[in-house]
Amino acid sequence: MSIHYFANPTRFTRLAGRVQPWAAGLTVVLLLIGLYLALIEAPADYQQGDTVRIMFVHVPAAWMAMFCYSFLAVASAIALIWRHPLADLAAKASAPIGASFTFLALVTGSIWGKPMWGTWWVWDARLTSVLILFFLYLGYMALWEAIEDGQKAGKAAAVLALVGAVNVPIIKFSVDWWNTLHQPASVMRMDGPAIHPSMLWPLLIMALAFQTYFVTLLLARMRMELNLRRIRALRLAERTS
Amino acid sequence: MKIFLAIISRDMLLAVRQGGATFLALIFFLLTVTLFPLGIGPEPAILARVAPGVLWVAALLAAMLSLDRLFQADFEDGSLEQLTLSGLPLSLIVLAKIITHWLTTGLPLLLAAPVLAVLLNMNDEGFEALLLTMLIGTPALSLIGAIGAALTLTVRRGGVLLSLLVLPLYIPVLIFGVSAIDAAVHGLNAKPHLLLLAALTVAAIPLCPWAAAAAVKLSLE
Amino acid sequence: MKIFLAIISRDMLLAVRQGGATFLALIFFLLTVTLFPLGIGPEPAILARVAPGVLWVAALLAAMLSLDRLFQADFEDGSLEQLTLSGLPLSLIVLAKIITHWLTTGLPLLLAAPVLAVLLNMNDEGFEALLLTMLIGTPALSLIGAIGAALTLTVRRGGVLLSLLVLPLYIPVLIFGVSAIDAAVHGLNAKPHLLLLAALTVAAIPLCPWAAAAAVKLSLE
Amino acid sequence: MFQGRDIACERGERRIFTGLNFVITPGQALVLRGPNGCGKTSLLRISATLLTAADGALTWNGSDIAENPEGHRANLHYIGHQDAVKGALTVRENIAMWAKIRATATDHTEAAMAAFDITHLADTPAQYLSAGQHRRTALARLVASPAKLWLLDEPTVSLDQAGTECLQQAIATHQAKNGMVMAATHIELGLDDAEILQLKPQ
Amino acid sequence: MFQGRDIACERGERRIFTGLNFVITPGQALVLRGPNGCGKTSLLRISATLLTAADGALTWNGSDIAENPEGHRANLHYIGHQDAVKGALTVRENIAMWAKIRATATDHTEAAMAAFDITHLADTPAQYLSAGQHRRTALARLVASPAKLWLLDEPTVSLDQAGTECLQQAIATHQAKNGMVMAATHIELGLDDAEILQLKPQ
Ligand code: HEM
Ligand SMILES: Nc1ncnc2c1ncn2[C@@H]1O[C@H](COP(=O)(O)OP(=O)(O)OP(=O)(O)O)[C@@H](O)[C@H]1O
Ligand SMILES: Nc1ncnc2c1ncn2[C@@H]1O[C@H](COP(=O)(O)OP(=O)(O)OP(=O)(O)O)[C@@H](O)[C@H]1O
Ligand SMILES: [Mg+2]
Ligand SMILES: [Mg+2]
Repeated sequence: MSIHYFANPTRFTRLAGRVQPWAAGLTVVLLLIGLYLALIEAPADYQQGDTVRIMFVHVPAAWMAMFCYSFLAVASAIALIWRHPLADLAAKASAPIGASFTFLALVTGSIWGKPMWGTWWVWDARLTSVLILFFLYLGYMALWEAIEDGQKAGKAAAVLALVGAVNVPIIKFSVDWWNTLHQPASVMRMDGPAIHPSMLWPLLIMALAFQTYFVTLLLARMRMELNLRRIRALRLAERTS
Repeated sequence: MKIFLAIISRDMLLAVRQGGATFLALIFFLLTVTLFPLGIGPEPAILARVAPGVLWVAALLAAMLSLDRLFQADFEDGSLEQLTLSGLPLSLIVLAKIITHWLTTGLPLLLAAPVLAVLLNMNDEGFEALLLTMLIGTPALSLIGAIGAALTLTVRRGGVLLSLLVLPLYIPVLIFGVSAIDAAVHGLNAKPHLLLLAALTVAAIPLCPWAAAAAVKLSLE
Repeated sequence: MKIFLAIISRDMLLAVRQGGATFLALIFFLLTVTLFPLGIGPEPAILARVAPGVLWVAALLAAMLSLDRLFQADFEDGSLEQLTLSGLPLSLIVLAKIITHWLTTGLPLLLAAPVLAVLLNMNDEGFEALLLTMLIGTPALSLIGAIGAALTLTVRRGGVLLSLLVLPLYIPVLIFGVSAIDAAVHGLNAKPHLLLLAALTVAAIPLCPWAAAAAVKLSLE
Repeated sequence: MFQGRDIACERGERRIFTGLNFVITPGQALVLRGPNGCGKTSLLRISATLLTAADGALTWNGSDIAENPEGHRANLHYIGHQDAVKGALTVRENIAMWAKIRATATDHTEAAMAAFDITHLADTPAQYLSAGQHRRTALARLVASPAKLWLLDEPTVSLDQAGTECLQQAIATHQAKNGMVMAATHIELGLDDAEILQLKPQ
Repeated sequence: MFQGRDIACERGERRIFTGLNFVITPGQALVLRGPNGCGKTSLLRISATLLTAADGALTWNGSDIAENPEGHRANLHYIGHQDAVKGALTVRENIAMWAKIRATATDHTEAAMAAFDITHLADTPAQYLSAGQHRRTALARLVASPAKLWLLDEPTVSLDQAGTECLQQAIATHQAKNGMVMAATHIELGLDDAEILQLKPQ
């Protein structure tokens, strides 16, 4: 393994080591505030009652599901074009996190769906496209697993991630393109949010908490992966000497 | 017997190592079932109506697609002839491979089927019947499929030929499986259908490994 | 250009020699569609209702199953590296192979679809739309599939992984294809859906060979 | 004693050879030689019961092997053109796996790796091996589980000088323990007092 | 003139060799030697642009081949461990097909079969060939369409004496026409005045 490969990552490890505790702390604080506001402060909905509180987990999780895939695609592009080794690492590390958020969005959505729509699941465009997003994550991770050579696997997975990125806009706009059961966007839309501030604030704080949680996990996974690679390189060097 | 178990444990190890085959056959099953609502449309009544058929067809296809794993890789890299030379009768070697195939495809399908049944809006009466038919029927899929897999060994990329040979043989399994579930869903007695299905599987246990072994022998010549 | 045509004619020759691949992809399509009336039951109204979906899903699966023919055999016997060394840019070599794949799978499916539509009781308004969507959509299946086939080259028995990678990418084709036919069947305007489908195919023509070539290059390293 | 009488071989409806006789006594090696396509591989596969002879009989200590092919198979090792090495498994796992399938009483895997000088590769997945390392892994099977008869089809392919010497050493040890060897080759194997069977193209 | 300067090779995150230099002038042959796993195959694949060197540059008559890899590829023949011979096609079809894909002006297929003495097998489907016949079919590609640089990875594997002589003859003719050869081998190839590049395991 060449020298420049480690020069950068070493600096990264140091930096990440410093950022990580802050991100972790921030996550805890934001989560505490967010949960307090969401579960206790925020009013119950006049239609939905207390089930509306699922929203404070469901919506940020759904946002993160899409955000993580975008992050994954951008990191893959950087890895493929500029061959930046950290981008490769970041892409690999973000996939399982994104998959978990997607799973969370699916599960909370289903739990919400049972009282709201009367079934756990409907095959409407948004729900289906999120399910497909989940499969894309799985495919991406499976490809990493299936190819033994780390560098090759990284490039192959990056190609897949870029091709799969077409799905993200489909999810985002599916509610507008097909008439579905699912709610259209009321927060992230062009002409400003259309939701009462008493619900908006906890929602935004929860979203921020999920975001910092993502950063914490990402840094941890990247450092772990770097260490694994170092150990492997050492072992290889040992074996050949 | 020691050799028999050694072959099974080897195949399981390879299945786990080579990209988590277990996990992936399952994924194909999930994906195919997901395609149908996309194609047919989301109406719950229609979905519930076609659910048993869709589930069984998808299971059939998933089992069939993973058939090429059964012998092909071992054939191409010379492992199959080495296995033949292990001293165990060839039909037992084949049986060991069929068992691994069921463990890595039939069993996961069986476990995933209830979840998909919920997604397709199948009613609760059908559940038990679905599980039972899968439990009885999927071993037959592995057994019958082995014959096709062995016959198409020397055909390069025999995948499609394989399906041509195997799918017609799978049809009885499909028919009994679906009719048992349909009967249960409509509150009728599913037992006669289940018995027929069981008869099929029991008949396949001695016959299929023997026929597949003959085909494997041929392909090594 | 001469080399490009030489590669296409070589692949066609091989396709014809190796157990009539053309014929067999078709057979898989026919068999899968036939399984449905068996699984769902014979009621004409329900069959007609699900016909477009079943046809497209079966086409998707048939195309996907024949994807492993695209590069795998050539990869394993060293022909793929020899092709790379022909002096033609790799993305053009890949394009040549994609064209052969379409000629041996997409085209036969297109020709068989109307017959199956009759069997499934589809009404006459849907026919033209069915043919059009197949004509526009099947090339996209070959193009997108090539990426998956190239990515799974080094993965032994990557068949199921291939489907996990490719099926999610096929879903837009499925959705636009079915909605165009559904629109036509119900006397609505199918044109917007057809245009979306065409846009998809057109976008895939430059992008997919390029991505697939990158993946092939990787697997040869 | 392994003996072939009047063996004839037919492939693709064409006679490759007829009336072939050979005897291998314990401790002896028989080297098959002849130009490309004369039937060396075919004869080895017939001896391994992987191919059926068109005519003639094979006997093991006087009894026809057709009567108990499984017993005969358990007595032999066949190393063909294909290595039967799994890329997903490490070198050690590959060798140990075959030893287990041959139901060996004691596990000679480590000795086998030492014999072919691949101990340093023990934990490398086989897909990363060079051609010669791959071949050595296949050959290590010979040592990992004992068998009375070794059938070797061009065993030195891809081996370097050191690798060839490892093989010679393994064969010598095998012969010293009264083992039998039948090997097809185009280049000198360097076996002491091996008998040579020259196959002629028909 | 084909030249490599300071070539380094990395496989599976491990350095195989570094700082390797070689020059092949028209009419010259370079033979790569070294123990199993020292990187002969890797060097040949780098020379064919099938593998990317971790460091260093390859030049063809002074210009970097990275600038025009397609042009370089059209200039060379690579014969690897795999034969790239299709079982479903006959020997003649196999050879002619590759000549066509190499866009050769005149078709030398018959001459190629004669050069490797497989004319009598011309109409045999390749799946029925013995190991040596298969290899000859692969090697016939060298003659069927001309290329300035031949990259040969253990070309004599499975060949009998006569087959090896055919290959030697073909190489001699190629060199006489100012062709260049780079060959990896474990056994003596018997080339006149070939230079030897000894690779050392790291
Ligand atoms: C498994 C089922 C579900 C999935 C996969 C899902 C998916 C999503 C996604 C991806 C978003 C982000 C939309 C965007 O930012 O444009 C979202 C937002 C949202 N979902 Fe769901 N959802 C599901 C079920 C439900 C249910 C049952 C409800 C309640 C009736 C619901 C209510 C909402 C609301 C209110 C938003 C916020 C929309 C906004 O303000 O932007 N979801 N969901
Ligand atoms: N795909 C790969 N990934 C990782 N490492 C590899 C790969 N292929 C080969 N190697 C390693 O690279 C080294 C050089 O391999 P190479 O095939 O070039 O050797 P070679 O000189 O041709 O040996 P042989 O004489 O055995 O053919 C070997 O140690 C091998 O283990
Ligand atoms: N599967 C097959 N079907 C029909 N004919 C075959 C088959 N395999 C080999 N042959 C033919 O049988 C003859 C003997 O083949 P065999 O492989 O035994 O030769 P060999 O002595 O091992 O040659 P080599 O030195 O080239 O390996 C050859 O002429 C070959 O063409
Ligand atoms: Mg031979
Ligand atoms: Mg080599």
